[in-house]
Formats: sequence, structure tokens, C-alpha cells
Amino acid sequence: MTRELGFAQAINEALDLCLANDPAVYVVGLGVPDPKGIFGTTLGLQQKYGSDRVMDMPTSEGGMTGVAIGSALVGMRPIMTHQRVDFALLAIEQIVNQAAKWHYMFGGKMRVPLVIRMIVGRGWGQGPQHSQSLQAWFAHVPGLKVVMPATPYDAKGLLIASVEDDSPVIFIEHRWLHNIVGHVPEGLYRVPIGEARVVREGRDLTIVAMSYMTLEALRAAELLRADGVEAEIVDVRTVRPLDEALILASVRKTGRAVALDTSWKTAGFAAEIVARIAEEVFADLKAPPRRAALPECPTPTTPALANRYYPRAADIAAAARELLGVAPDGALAVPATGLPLDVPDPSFTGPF
Amino acid sequence: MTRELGFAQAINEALDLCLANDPAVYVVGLGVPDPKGIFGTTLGLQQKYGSDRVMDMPTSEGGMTGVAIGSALVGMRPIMTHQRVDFALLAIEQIVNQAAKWHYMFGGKMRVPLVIRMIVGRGWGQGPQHSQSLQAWFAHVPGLKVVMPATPYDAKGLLIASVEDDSPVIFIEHRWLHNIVGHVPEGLYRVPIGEARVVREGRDLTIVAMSYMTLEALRAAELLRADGVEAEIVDVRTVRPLDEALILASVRKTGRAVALDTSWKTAGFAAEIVARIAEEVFADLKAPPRRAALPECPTPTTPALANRYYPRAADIAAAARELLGVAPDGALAVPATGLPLDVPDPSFTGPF
Amino acid sequence: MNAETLGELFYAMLRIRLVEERIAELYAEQEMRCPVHLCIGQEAVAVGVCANLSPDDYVLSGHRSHGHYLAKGGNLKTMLAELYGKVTGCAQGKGGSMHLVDLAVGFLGAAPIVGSTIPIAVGAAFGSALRGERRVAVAFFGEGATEEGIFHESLNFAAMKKLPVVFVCENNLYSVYSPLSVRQPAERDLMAIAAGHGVAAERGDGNDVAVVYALAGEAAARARQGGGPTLLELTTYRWREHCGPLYDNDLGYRSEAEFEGWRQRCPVAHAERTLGARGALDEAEIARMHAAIAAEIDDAVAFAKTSPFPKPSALLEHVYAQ
Amino acid sequence: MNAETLGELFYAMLRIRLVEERIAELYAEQEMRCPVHLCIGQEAVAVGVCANLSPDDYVLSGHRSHGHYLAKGGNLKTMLAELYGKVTGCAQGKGGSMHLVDLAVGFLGAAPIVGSTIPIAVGAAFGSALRGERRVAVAFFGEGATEEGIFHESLNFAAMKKLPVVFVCENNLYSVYSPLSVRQPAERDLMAIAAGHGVAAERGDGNDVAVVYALAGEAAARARQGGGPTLLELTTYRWREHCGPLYDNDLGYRSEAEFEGWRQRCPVAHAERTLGARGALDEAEIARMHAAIAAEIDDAVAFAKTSPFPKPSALLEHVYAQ
Ligand SMILES: Cc1ncc(C[n+]2csc(CCOP(=O)(O)OP(=O)(O)O)c2C)c(N)n1
Ligand SMILES: Cc1ncc(C[n+]2csc(CCOP(=O)(O)OP(=O)(O)O)c2C)c(N)n1
Ligand SMILES: [Mg+2]
Ligand SMILES: [Mg+2]
Repeated sequence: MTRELGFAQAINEALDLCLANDPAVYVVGLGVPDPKGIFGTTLGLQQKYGSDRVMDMPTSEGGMTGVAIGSALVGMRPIMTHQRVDFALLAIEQIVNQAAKWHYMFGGKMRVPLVIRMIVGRGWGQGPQHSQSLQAWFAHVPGLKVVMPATPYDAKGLLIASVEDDSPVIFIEHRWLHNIVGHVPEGLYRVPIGEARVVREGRDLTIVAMSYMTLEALRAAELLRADGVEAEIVDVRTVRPLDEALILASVRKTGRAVALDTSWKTAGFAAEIVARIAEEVFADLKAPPRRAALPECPTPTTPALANRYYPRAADIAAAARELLGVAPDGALAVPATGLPLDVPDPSFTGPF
Repeated sequence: MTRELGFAQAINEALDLCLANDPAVYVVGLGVPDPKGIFGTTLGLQQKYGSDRVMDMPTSEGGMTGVAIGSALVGMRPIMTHQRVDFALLAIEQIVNQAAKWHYMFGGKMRVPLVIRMIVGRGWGQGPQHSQSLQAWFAHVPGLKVVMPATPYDAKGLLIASVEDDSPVIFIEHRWLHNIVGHVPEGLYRVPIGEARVVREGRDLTIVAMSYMTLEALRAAELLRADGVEAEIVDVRTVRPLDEALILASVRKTGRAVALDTSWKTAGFAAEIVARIAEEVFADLKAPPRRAALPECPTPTTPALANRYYPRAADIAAAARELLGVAPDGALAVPATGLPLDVPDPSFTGPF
Repeated sequence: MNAETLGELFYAMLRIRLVEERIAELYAEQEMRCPVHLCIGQEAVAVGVCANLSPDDYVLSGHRSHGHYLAKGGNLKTMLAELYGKVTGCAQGKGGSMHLVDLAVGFLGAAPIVGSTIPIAVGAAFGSALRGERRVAVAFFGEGATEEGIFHESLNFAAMKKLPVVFVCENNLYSVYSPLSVRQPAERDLMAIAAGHGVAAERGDGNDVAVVYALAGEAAARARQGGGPTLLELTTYRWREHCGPLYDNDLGYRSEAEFEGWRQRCPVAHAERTLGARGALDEAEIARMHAAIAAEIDDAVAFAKTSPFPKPSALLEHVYAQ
Repeated sequence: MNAETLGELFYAMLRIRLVEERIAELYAEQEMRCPVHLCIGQEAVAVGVCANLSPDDYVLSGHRSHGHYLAKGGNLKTMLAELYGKVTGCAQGKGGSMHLVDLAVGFLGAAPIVGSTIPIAVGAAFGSALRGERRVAVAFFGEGATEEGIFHESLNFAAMKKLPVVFVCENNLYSVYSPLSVRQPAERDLMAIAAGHGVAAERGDGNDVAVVYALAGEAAARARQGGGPTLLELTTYRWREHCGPLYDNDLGYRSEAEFEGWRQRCPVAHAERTLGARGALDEAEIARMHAAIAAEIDDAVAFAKTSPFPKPSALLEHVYAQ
């Protein structure tokens, strides 16, 4: 019997196991021990491990990141949490100038085993300052690892691997994944950082996705199947280091690629995917690679515009069809779910 | 008779003219009025315009960016300067969450005519925290414009255009350009933001460059000429908004492209260039596009490693030859300038 | 404080209270699809401070800005339309509750990154000083924001330039569910911190509008006379949940007894009682006020609800200023 | 202070002085190809503070760290090799002057982003407290760093957790060429700021090593006894240019008279005079000290100069910890 768990619970279980497994691990962040427990991911941990190991903090993102770094230098393994990526911008200096570089710039003498969880907001008016998804920034910085799980299984396994890693890891969670459910084994297991995964096999094109976009890609693949198109989906899982080999192997096979992104198109991570494909498997390409990403504007708050802001399965399928020169099956072109477009599922009733 | 001016003087002249032209303009930054005048770029301005309009500031990059934004909202046009891009990381929250978004998120009611000069350090042991070049980050953010001039002419014209622009502009100067000399007309003139320029025509391949890499590209083109290869060089000048049309037209003509970057390769701006080329002119490409950028490590301080860190003309030429399947002319493969590799020219004797 | 002034302040507080209560009521309809941070219980701060300002003066705020916006004279209709995501909203729907603006009355904007609008307020004062004006700029923020470094950077610059800024800290004891004890040392003294920066500072009861009015009056006068910035720390209490329309004492992060104590000190009821005791307000007048405000809100809600959403083409508008 | 202790502190200061002077001399050869920020004139702070620490205690510093590194017991040879970019350097040449480290003596690292190592020092103290140790962590920084918000955030957290941290502010009146007047209000009082955060604070003459030693001794004792953090503001003066080996008073950003006044208050000469007056040091002993230090420096310079550079393959090593 497979064990099913929600994504948020999978994170919670990973934290729990890491705390139990290594006394050096501690969890810190605004609201970590609060009654809602960061969307459920930290619930119960303070009760179990005490307020020294599972702790709230002042609204001082920059300083507290420095504190976490300092504690890591002397042997601790902090896990810091930000409820939105956007808040972590106050800590960019510490993350990029300091955490990412201490190992290198001291000739290997120091190490910063720090995990920083950052949550990407979306829907229900999250708007311009609560919805950014800046994996491309972190992926640009040597010294950082960047992880973006799409499934509960990967969330748990990658978080454990991140906590056990001796380098700083940016662990990006999409708010719309917290409620999804999937198979999650009990106990400690690792999903290796730097390994992508083929989540669906197909012969006609490769869709390269990450995090929540993997789900949209799966939905798009269903739409495409109705047109007789079989999409292969690669979930990169880790954006730095990138599993280039797996992506390229898939594109070599299919000859076509669409790279998805949870962020803006220009200079986003999908650009890196497309660039590598163009550089490395050019001769195997049957059509130019494509991207499906956010349009070039800040996130509008009103649902009227937010609903046109995020690329959905139908948009991905449309890009794929264009690439293949396939006409869409009219009936399926616009999936009529009846759901409002600014919530992941009907259980989500705002405000967050 | 053409008028010659140094790059730093060109910046100085642009600041001077902008201050003279519009009472709303003011210049602020650490060391702005000091005796060295930010590598000469702000010399004499405080004497001329007073300490209200040309001012030093506390070491508070984040707060002072907020101050600049607030002043811009009520009608001022601040020009802020950071002696290194790396220091501006303390102001990322204000730049990206606030300056970039106030126009959009208030439905067009507010505007932030703010220019932020950031200098990219290089050479003489600038090391991991004094040499970063994060144009890809800023280019990723809708609402920001990002300018990277390579010549004194463009430095002046683009800075004036930036100051007159009603949106926030990140103006990135490379430290190794401050001493170069070139033609600079007197008086106010603008180089439009968003227009690239063909700085050298050629038929065999397109080298897409920016800022200091444009100079290395020109040197590379000379090396390639000896092999009978004629490179076309496009200086993008503005990385956001990007003059895609000019770049694509050039690649359509030559069928081959190498994108240069002053930053790391992964998720750097060159990835965006390669991605657009792959997406838009795929059919015209005779070979896969390539990038020449920094290797995936922080900047090492020792010259022994820094000299192997930065791609130079010879590396660019090598990449181009590989693309064309041309064997290098042995004599020219390694340019023997006799110069140390960690200074732009012999006049540069450290420490900055 | 004379009864006339107190009466005006009472009306302004009551209006904010009733607007917030209406939002709470309507929120369940799920038509306002953006986070809302209600200021019920904290109205005296917004009203007492803004009563000392003219429309030329500037106000900036954070995530909990409805009261500040309304107290500064912000348009109720465009505020509600903004919460409904309509094109008639004060930010054309692009901002929502966390990004109110009304330039006509000097409400320069609000943004929910904790602490980040504090230096922007200082900059507004600085810019206006550079332009030879002497407008006062007020930054409203919670006590959580005083934990952000940028708050301290803002004090330093405002003091150095003797800028006409009033820093208004609404200390409501909590940041979301986190009490002061997990965020600040017990010995923390914001007055001393301000003084160390060369910023005048006063602490006061944020639930007594007369106290707030007097303290803010002095601060605004100091600012106008070139005396530089002032920090006010005003103690108050948020009644509803941090974000959203409900009560949340059941979550257990604060006690029912604590909440009750603060509810007894309701700023609106306190002013009402004072006016009543002085014979300056009777039941009938109160009823008239409620009715007038309810009618105004009905109108604004109708405006918001019937207004159109932005057109799809608006998505890519306003990215860059022309 | 007894003569023996003062003698040791004098020797440590003299050693730093002579190392810095030798760096200044050798810098013209252009073989040390990295920015250097010399601490000549400020030696008493480094020495007076570190004399209260054991190798188990932690020190973090900023751009001007040579003195702190040496005072904490950092290896001179590997420091000079680091400045020469050699693989035998304390950071294998990858760091240079601005990134010294010597874990054997608890010098945890230095980094030149103003203010940024302050919270890292707090974190070292926090981490060690979490591990049940009670090591003291010292953060050295200039007065410029107190303008960074992160400094204030660090005070807040250290005080809240009563961490064993000593914040050592070397107030040398300038940040590069910028005087205090363009960066801080005249009324600025760092003592009050610290007190407002619940951090004990003392101000003292940073050019008198006995004063520094005593203040730091109290602070370290407080830290070890669980009394929490202390901030020390020590007034001192940088003699040479901000960055590089030369004098730069000719630039005009500070007056020759001011400089002369401070040179008269040379911390090394002051200790030497005190010892001399107490009959605890004579010319011969001083000469012996100079000779011993010179020999040590000769040795270290030879080590640095003859050491190899890192191999090309080192470029891509140490990006990630294995
Ligand atoms: C930089 C940043 N960190 C965290 C948050 C999440 N957050 C939103 S409101 C809030 C509470 C702030 O508390 P306070 O400043 O006291 O204001 P209050 O909600 O009590 O009015 C927090 C932590 C944020 N918006 N910005
Ligand atoms: C965040 C940041 N801003 C600016 C700089 C440039 N900078 C290097 S040292 C320095 C002076 C700092 O002054 P202070 O802290 O007083 O130290 P001092 O040099 O006087 O010892 C400055 C501004 C920097 N390194 N980091
Ligand atoms: Mg609060
Ligand atoms: Mg100083």
C-alpha cells in the first residue's frame, strides 16, 4: 500500500526527521512556530524539539541570515524559512556575497551548510511584492545550489538532501503545491541534488519544467494527447546544478523543446535551458526551441489580470502545437474547469 | 576635429550637463564629492552645484535607495552611485520590489525617475565581493531598464538618456572602461535606451557583446582577421530593453553567433541572447550558438587564478574558430602583450 | 481637546471602523480577491496623526493601510474598487488592498514589505525639502518594522538632514502571531534608540485619540519649524486576525483576557463616551452618523461592485513610465 | 595595568605596526596585487581587545583586518602569503588581504562588505551557545558600519538572546574620505542606541591600550558570565590612506593639524613611553624587540615570496563543499 502525504506534510516530515537525526539542525524563520506553521510545514515541531531548535525570529531578514551563516560556520545546520521569496530580497547580500562564497574565498576552510526555504506566492491577489520567483538569480551564482521540487516525494527527499549538503541551498516551494498529495515513503531518504527526472515519456517533444510548472505540463500533455501528440516531460527538480545530460538526451530523442518557467521570460531560467539545448543538441533539433513563461510585467493584483498573467496548460499546449504544426482539437483548447483561475483548488478561499 | 574624452570624463560631463539642465537632478552616493570623485566621474561637481545637489551619504545603501525613490516620487531625479555592484546588493529589495514596480502597481499614478550607477570591479585582486556583474538579475525584472555602455560616446549619451527617462535605470559601468578615450561631442545628446549598435561589420559570424566585452570582441576580431575570418560585432548597449531586431538581423546575415558576458555563464545575460537567437533565427543558423563568459566560480583574488578567470580576446577568437572550423594561426593564438593580465593598461597600479 | 475637534476625530474613527467592518462582512463573498489587513482597534492612531496634516503633506504606509488612507482623506470609492480589483480602483486594480494611493490628498502610497516604505517617506520629505517646500511626511508602520535595519538607516538620515518626518510606530504587540518576546529584547527601548539617532521621540496611548492628536501635533509642528524628525510609539491592539476578516483568538497565540482588556479600551467607544460625558454627543446624533456613513459605504460598495475590471490589454500597460 | 601585561600588549602592537609598515614598503613592488587597508594608528584596539580572548573565542572582521588577525594570534606567514596570492596563504590565495582566516586561533574570517560580518559574529556566538559552549565572539568594524541597518539588527538579536558577543566599533572619524558630518547627525550617540537595544555599552580612548584592555575585559567577562552582549566604541585614527600604502593628507579631506594631533597620540609610542617611565622598558630591549620582529617578518616575507601560486586547476576547486 503506498503511503500518501501532502506536499506541506512531506516538508514537515523532512524537517522532523532532520531535527531528530542531527542535533546540529535547527529551524528558524518568521512564524515558524506559529499556529499556522508556515502553511503547515512547521506544525508541531517546536512542541517536539523546543524553542531553541525551532524558533521564530525578529523581522530582520538580512541580519538573521548573517546569524544563520555564523552559526553554520561553527557547526550548526540552520534551515531558514521565508514565507515569500520577495522578503528574502532583504537578505540577498548575505546570501550571495557571503553564504555562497565563504567556502571558495577562504580556500575551502569554511563551509556554510545552510538551507533557505523560500515560498513563491500566487493567486488571490498576491500581487507584485508577494509572488516573485527568482530562481534564475540564485542559479546564476556559483556557490549556491537551487532546488525546486514539484511532488511531495521530491519535496521530502530533496529537503533532506539539502539539509545534509555542506553548501548553501536555496529551496524554493511553490505555494500552489502545498496542498497536492502524493506517494511519500516513511523515514529518511534522499533525492540527489542535481538529478532531473522524466515524469512522462513521449516521442514528439520535450517539455522542460520545474516546480508547479511540472503540474501544468502534465495537464498540457493530456491536452496534447487528444491531438495525437505525445509530450515527454522533464522535471529539472534542481536548477543549480542542472542535470543537463538528462534534458539533452530527451531533446535529442524528441527533437523539439519547450522550456517552462514560473518567472518572467527575459533572462529567466528557461533562457538557460533553451541556450543549453541550442548549444549542445542543435543538430538534433527539428524546430526552434520555445519558452512559456510570465509576460514582461510585475504581477497584477486584480484577478482579472492575474488570470491572464500565468501560463496554464492550455498555453503550453498551444506553444507545443505551434512547434509541431498541429491544429488544436477545438473541444479541448480551453479546458472548462469552472474553477476560478486564481486559486489552485476549490479548498483555497483566501486570503493566502 | 573630433573631440576626445575619457570614459570617466564623459560620465562626468553627462552628470554636469544633467545637473545644469534640470534643477530636479541630484547626485548622491558614498564618496561622490570626495577627492577621487568615483574614479573621476564626479570630480568638481559639488564645487559647481553645491552639497545639496551633489552629496555624500551614510553607508546605508538600502535606506538611501528608499530615500532616492521617495524623492523621485515627489519630483526629483536622483542619480545614485555605488562604487561596486556588490554593494548594491544591500539595496536589492528597494530596487526590485519598490523602484521597479511603483509605476505599475499604482496603475501608472507614480513614477520613479531614478538612475543607479553601479561599477563592475575587475583586476588587482578585486576578488569575490568586489567584481560581480549582475546585469542578468536586473534584466530579469520588468520595470527596470539596464544600460551597459562600452564607449565614452555611449556612456555620455546613455547616461543623459537615463537621467531623462521616467523609469528607473540601472547604469552599469565597467571599471576597466573608465580610462579609455574616444570621441565625445560637447553638449547634451542622447543615445536612445534600447538601441544596439554594429561596431564592426563582418560576414562570418556575429559576436554579441556589452560593456567591456565589446573591447575584447574588437581585439578578437583582429585576431580572427588574421585567419581570414570577418566577425561582425554587435554592442547591445542596453540589456533591457534589448534591441532584439538588430541582433537577429546580424545573425541572420552571418548564420553564426557567439554571445559574450561580463558575468557567469549559467543564467547569465548571454543565455538570453542565445535563447532569442535559437528561438527566432533558428533556420538561418549554420552552427550552434555559443557563449563566452565567466567560469562557474566566484572571483579568485590571486592574479594567478584571476588571469585564468576572465575570457579574453584569444578565448573569444578560439570560440569563434571552433564555430567556423577554422584552424588558428599559431603566431596569433596567444597575444603577447607583455602586460600583466590583471590591469586594463599600464597606468593602472592598484590598489583599485 | 475641545468637543468640536474630538467630535470630528470620533466621526473619522467611526467611519474607518464601519468601513473595515463592511469589508470584513463582504469578504466572505470572495469577490475581494486580495489579502486585507484590517485596522479595527487601531483607528485612533491613523485619525489622531492625520488630523494634523494638510493634503499637501505626505503619508506612506505598509500592509495595514486602510485607516491611514481614509484618515488622510483618501477616496473611499476608489479604495473599495481597488479591493475589488476594478479599473476604477485607486491603482486601477493592479495594487489591491496592500497598494493604496491617493495623490490628491498626499497619500503617496503603501507597500507591504515590512519597513520598506519608511525610507521612502524620508525621501519624500527630503525631495520636498530639496524643492524648497516644507511638507511633512509621515511614515506609518508596525513595531515589527522597527526590527528591520532600514528603519534605523531611515532615522539616521532623517536626523542628519533635519527632515520634516514623523515616524509613527503602531505597537500592537504582535507581528502576525509572534509576540514581542520572540523578536525584541525585554530591555528594548525605542525612545532611547530614537534619541541615540538624534530623533525626538514620544510614547503614548494609541487608543486615546486625544493623546495621539496632541503628540502628533507637536511632532508636525517641530517638523514644520525645521526642528527635524520625531518618532512616535503608540501602543494599540489589532482586534481581528492579522490578515483576513475574522477573529482568531481561538488559535491561542494571544489570550482571550488580553483581547478583552484591549476591547474595553476601544478607541472609538472611548471617544464616544468622552463626548457623551461632555454632553457633546447624544444617541440620536450617533445614529445619524452611523446612517450617514452606512449610506456612504453603500454607495462606495455599489460603485466598486458595478465598476468594470481592467481590460486584458491593461496587463502590459504601465510597466514603464512614458 | 601591570608592566608585564603592558609589555606584552606593547610588543603585540609594535609587531602589527612593523608588519603593516613592511607591507606598505613592499606594496610598491606590485607583487601584492590586492587592495590592502592598513591599520597603522589603530593597533591598540585590536591588541587590547584580543588580549582578553582565548583561541577558542571567535573574531570576525571587515576590510581592515590585519591587526585583528595578528592580535588574535593569526599566522603571519600565511597572512603574507595570502596577500601575495600564494597557495600557502591562509585562504590559498583566493581571498587576499580582505579575506583573512585562521581557524586554529578562532579568527573565523573577514569580509569587506561594510557591516556584513557583524551578524555573522552574532551567529558564531549563537551557534556556539546552541552547542552548549560559551565562546565569546567579537565583531570588529568601523563607525561606518554602524550606519548599516544590519548592525542594528545584530544588536537586537544578540540582546534578545543574551549572546556572548562583543561589538567593537573602531571610530576613526572617516569612512574612506567621508567625515562623520556627512554620514551621521551631530546628536548621534552610539551608547544610547546600544542601550535602547538592551546592549551594554562603553566608550573609550582607542589609542590607549590599557583603556581598551580594561573595557574589553569587562565586556568579555560579561559575555562569559551570561550577561549578554556589549558594544565598545573606541575612538582612534587611521594614519595612512584608506586603501593602499601611502599617506594621503595632501588630498585635503582632513587637515594636517588633525593628523598631527593623532600622530602625537600614537598608541604604540604611548605604551612605550608608559613602560619607559615605569622603568619596565629600555632602549636595548626595544631594539631587541624590533630586531626580533624584523626577523620574523623577513622570514614570513621570504615564505610568501618563495611560495608557489595556486595551480590553474584550483580555479574551479572549492565552489561547493564536499
Ligand atoms: C520584509 C517582510 N518580512 C515579512 C513579511 C510578512 N509580514 C507581513 S505583515 C507582517 C507583520 C509585521 O508586523 P508589524 O510591523 O508589527 O505590523 P502589524 O501587522 O502588527 O500591523 C509580516 C511579518 C513582510 N511582508 N515583509
Ligand atoms: C556595503 C559597502 N558599502 C561600501 C563599501 C566601500 N567601503 C569600503 S571600506 C569603506 C569605509 C567604511 O568605513 P568604516 O566602517 O568607518 O571603516 P574604516 O575604513 O574607517 O576602518 C567603504 C565605504 C563597502 N565595502 N561595502
Ligand atoms: Mg505589530
Ligand atoms: Mg571609519
